[in-house]
Amino acid sequence: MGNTMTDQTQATGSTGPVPSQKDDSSSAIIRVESMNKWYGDFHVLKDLNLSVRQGERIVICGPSGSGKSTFIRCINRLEEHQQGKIIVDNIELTDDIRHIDTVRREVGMVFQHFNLFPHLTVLENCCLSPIWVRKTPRKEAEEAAMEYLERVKIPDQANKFPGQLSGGQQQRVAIARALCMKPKIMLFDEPTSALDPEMIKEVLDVMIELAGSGMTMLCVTHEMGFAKTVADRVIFMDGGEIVEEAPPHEFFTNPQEPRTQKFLEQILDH
Amino acid sequence: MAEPMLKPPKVAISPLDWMRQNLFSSWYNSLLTIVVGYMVVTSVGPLFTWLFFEATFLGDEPSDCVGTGACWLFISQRLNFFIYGFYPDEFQWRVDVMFLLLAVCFVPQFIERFPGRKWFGLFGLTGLPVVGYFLIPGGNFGLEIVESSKWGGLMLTLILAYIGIIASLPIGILLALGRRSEMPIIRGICVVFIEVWRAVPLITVLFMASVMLPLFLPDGMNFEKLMRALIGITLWQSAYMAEVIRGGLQAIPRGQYEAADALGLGYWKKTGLIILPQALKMVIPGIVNTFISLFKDTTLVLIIGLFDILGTVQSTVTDPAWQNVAIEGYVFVAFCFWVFCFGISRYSQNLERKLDTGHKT
Amino acid sequence: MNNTKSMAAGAVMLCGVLAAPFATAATTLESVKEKGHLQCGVTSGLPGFSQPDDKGNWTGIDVDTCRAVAAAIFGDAQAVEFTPLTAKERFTALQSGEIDMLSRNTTWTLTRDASLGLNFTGTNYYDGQGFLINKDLGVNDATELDGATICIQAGTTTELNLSDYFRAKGMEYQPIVFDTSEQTVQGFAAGRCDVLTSDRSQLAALRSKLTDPSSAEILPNTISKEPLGPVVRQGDDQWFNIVKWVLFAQINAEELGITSANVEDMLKSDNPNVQRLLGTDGDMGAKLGLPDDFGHKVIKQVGNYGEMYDRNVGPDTPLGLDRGLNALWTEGGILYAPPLR
Amino acid sequence: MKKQTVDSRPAGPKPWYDPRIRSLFFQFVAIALVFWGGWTLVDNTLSNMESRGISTGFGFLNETAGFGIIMSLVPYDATMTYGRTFFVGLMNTLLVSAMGIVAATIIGFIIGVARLSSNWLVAKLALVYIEVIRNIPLLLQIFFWYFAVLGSLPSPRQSVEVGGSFFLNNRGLYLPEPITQDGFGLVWGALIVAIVAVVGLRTWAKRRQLATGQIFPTFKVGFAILVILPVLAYLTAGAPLEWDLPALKGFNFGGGITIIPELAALWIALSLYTASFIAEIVRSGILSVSKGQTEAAKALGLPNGLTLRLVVIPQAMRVIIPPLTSQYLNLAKNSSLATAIGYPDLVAVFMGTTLNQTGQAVEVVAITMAVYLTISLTISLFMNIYNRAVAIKER
Repeated sequence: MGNTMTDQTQATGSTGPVPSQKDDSSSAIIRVESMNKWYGDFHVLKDLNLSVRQGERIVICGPSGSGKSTFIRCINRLEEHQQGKIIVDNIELTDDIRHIDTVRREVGMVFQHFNLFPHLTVLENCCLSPIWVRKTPRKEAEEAAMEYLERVKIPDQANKFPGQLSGGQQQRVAIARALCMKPKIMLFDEPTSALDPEMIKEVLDVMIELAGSGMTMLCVTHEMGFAKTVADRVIFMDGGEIVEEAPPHEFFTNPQEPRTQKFLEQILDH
Repeated sequence: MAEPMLKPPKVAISPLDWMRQNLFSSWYNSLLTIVVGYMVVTSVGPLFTWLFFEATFLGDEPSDCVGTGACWLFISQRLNFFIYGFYPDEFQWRVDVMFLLLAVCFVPQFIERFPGRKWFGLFGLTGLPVVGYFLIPGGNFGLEIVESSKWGGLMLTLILAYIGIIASLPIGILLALGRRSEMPIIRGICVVFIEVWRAVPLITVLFMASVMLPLFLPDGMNFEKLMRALIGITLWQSAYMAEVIRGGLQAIPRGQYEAADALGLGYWKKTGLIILPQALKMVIPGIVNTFISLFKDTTLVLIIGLFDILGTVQSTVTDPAWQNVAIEGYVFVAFCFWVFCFGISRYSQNLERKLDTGHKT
Repeated sequence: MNNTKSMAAGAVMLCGVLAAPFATAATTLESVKEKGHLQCGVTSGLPGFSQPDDKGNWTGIDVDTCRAVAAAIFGDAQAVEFTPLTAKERFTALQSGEIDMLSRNTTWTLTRDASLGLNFTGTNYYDGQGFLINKDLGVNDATELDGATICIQAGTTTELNLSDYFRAKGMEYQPIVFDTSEQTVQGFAAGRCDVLTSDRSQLAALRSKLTDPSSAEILPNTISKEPLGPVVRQGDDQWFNIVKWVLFAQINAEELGITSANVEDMLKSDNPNVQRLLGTDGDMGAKLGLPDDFGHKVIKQVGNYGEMYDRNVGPDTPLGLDRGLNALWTEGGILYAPPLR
Repeated sequence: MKKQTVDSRPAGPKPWYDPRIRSLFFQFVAIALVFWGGWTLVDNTLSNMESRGISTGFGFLNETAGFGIIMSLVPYDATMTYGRTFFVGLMNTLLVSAMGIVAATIIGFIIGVARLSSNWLVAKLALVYIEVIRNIPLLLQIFFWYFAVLGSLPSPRQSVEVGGSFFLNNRGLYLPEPITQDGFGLVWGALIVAIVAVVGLRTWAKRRQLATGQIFPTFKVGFAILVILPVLAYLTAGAPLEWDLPALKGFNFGGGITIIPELAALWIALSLYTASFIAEIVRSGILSVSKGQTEAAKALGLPNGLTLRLVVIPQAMRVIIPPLTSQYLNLAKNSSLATAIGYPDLVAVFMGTTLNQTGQAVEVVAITMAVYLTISLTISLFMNIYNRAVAIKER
């Protein structure tokens, strides 16, 4: 109920459009300004502000239920926010379908449960979007896809079906699939948490390699080692708020907030 | 999956042990076995005697039926009528061709390792109706026209069920998508459509289609009787089809929708490339089951005066030339339906089992 | 996000099924000519009236009535397609325009004429309702039928007559109502009922379907008047006239002694009545919207009323029905056709 | 709601790119199309009916019907109206549906359980039953039970007779009809008292079990009360019940209760056919309760009977109810096949004879369809209520 109510107030009370091309901080590829989101009456994201520069690598962590996944999913509009602004690559995410389509083309996403399409082969999974969304010729798309598959080190599995691969392999395919759209930004939603320990490394290797190539990355993960090696910034979220935001060495060695300290104790202790 | 290195030891079970375990495990089981066994023996014996041992299989005339058993002559003498209805003898090859093509398309589906059986099936769903459209009624390519009023028997039964399923599939898909739409009015329209058709008996639908449809349509617009029955059957069936497909749509995990969204696929591409292929594959058993029930329900067209296989038999069992052949006629029709339905249902059960395991790995 | 499009498209398709382009209304004659054949509603199987053989060729007096109309319009008695109808379906089928005329041993009554939007064009068989009874019961008269179980066919005047008759006589009965005459016979043969009631002509036909026809007999009582005839929709007088006068032409032909055998010779007849009927004189056909020689075509291909009768239900057929009421008025019957002039 | 509307929310796009507005637009189009389609149909129908001179309206329901109906649960004769024939047909449809649902449920549960029997012969026989019956068209089975079985029954004069009060012949099954005399009210009263007593007993027994742990044989005692009290009342009132025995009068039997062959054939065919589906539903429902549940119950020391009653059946019922509902709906709809063998149900009487005598197809068919829609919705409603009750108990 609450949701529809807000939708309505929003639709009717909508005032002046925000110019999408106005860029006072043009270096920021993602800008989130006082963004709020509710599930019904439940306030999941509280007044978030974040600015990500081109090529920046950000790791988001926090206890479960802190809203980090929801936050990252707002950035390509898998979830709708109700207040504030999200501007991705100079395009504001509004109800405008064209904007959403454009943003999704520029933003790749990797899910916790891979979400590969089980009825398509690995190669078909990778080519699907380039062919149907980017309108790339099939042959070109396949060649590009093979390149990315090589980059994630599974070119030999191209003609298998996702069900025939191990979890780690599947996740690498998912990364390749996202890369095939040549996105400017990659979102990772706990990419390793559904994997067996021995498979986590192969996925992280790929992600580290990707980070080295200068890709803008937003990564929700509990892999603190990864955060330490790769991240430019670590963001700690709790209760729908950004509690702390710091470069990794500062974050791990000298956390400011008590909540962060407690979290780090729990996660690093065992 | 690796083969187990050692086969488990075979435990030899003597028939006596088997009986002790499965028939006489306790006193009431023993009693049950004896009572039920007695009933089976006393009823199966006479049944088989009537069906086979004392039945008449050979001969040309009613008077050749002399035994106390069934008179299968009646069936063999009228077989042509039961299969083709009034379809003229000289053109029956056309129907035979269709029967053959049907078998070519669908028999491989039962054989696991048949090469390219998917394509045969696909042709059966798309190309075959087109071939049939030209072949059965004629009128093109120098084929003589055979009016639909002359179609009948098994052939008509198959046509009704087959066209009914194929035509209801796309409508059912649209209705199912509509029922899962986020737009309340469109969802409402689809729900009402589906629920109304599902609530109404097929007889009333057929009756409406057969005699009232022209009343609803503008002057001058009319279809022949068979076509009208098909329209009625299709609309009725599409409501059931929609519910089957909706089940498949609901079974697709949310992640699939999200992944497609994240790749920037629009609604139609998402639906057409990702969701439907998976959903439809999942509901093939369900579709096959609706086919079976539609196949059985086509017998109802006899009530509106079409001669399906039951209709042809029903209209000849009163033939005074043959003495009391009603039971033979019914047994024959029952056998025809049983063979079809049982075979197909076995196929769908197989498929269900296979899809089941496919999901777990 | 553009799933909106999809749904709308779906809705459009569904509606498209319901509302398609429309043709304009035409007179029945025009639409029949355009189709190239006459669509005629008949019973799904009643020997002598309309019955298909196992090749789908229809025969019977009702069938011939349709063929005569087709012969009049097209000059071809074969230009007819038959729609087998149950008693329940017949009026709706005619009202809805599925068939052009109904020739299905249908009784002419006031209600049907007045409130169904239909017109009876005449009588091609004068009948009356009777009873078929198993000989074993030893009943000789309908008044002995108190408490009997009676098989009837659904949606017929028979159902109403039966109720009237038993009420008038203060007797009770139990009606078993079947959809088709075949099922009615099957029910009677299986012993479900003591009596089968229907029009007397049908009783003869139905009795011939019994395994042992001699086990049943028709009671002498006739409890109703059943003028059976072709029916057309109201509101198209031209069509009404055509169907009406084709039958009259056949009756007149019998009266004038014109048969399918001698019709070519009769063309040379000096009798003005014969000349008008066969179209050698006058423009009787044109007045109806038919070719002037329509009478000639009808008699040539279908025959006069007497031939039609003898061929289908007459004494030499399995039905073996005498002309009785259906004889010409000149021969003691009540068949009396208005003059063609 | 704690949202302020003053700040900068996502900006509104151009209307045709806003999915909400798009959705509204398409919904509007859809509803317009439906109305247009519906209106075209109605318009066509009305103008067609007018141009063909077909009378319209529901006035015909008050006209005299003038035909007989063999079986009626409400008083009916030929002098009554068409509206009455509707009611007669409706009652007959409801009767055969209700009888069918009861019988199909009982047979279906028995066969479904038999299918899982440890007795090989019984399990296989149940399997054969299911596979044969459900793969043969219902209409054919109705024909079989009617024409084929009817033909082998004796005529009224050679009836099969049991004790001079039960007769079976090709006109039906004749049973004695109980006729209550003065004073039978006492028996009814006793029955009500007994029911109240049993309910009270059950509550008491449950409370006692909760308090002391003792289990009272509620079922046996309750059953005894239900039988003994009314019988005592019956005897004290001086046996105020007489039986109207059927007897051969003229052609047929008169008196008593008659089950006509049409009803019997339809009932048998519907029950057996639907039962084969219900059996499969019951079987898969029972199998759906995981083995772990049974093992857990056994590990807790519950005997077989209690395991079944307290653990397996409650869980299986949740799986069974939804498909069972749709089988009930199918049965109700399939009862319309009555028209093929002359059982006077709604379709046969109202959409058959009445439609034919009045010629008002549109009205009659509309009423008939509305009735089936109502029946369907009602059955779904009750089953949903039951389903919810079962589901809540589980949580």
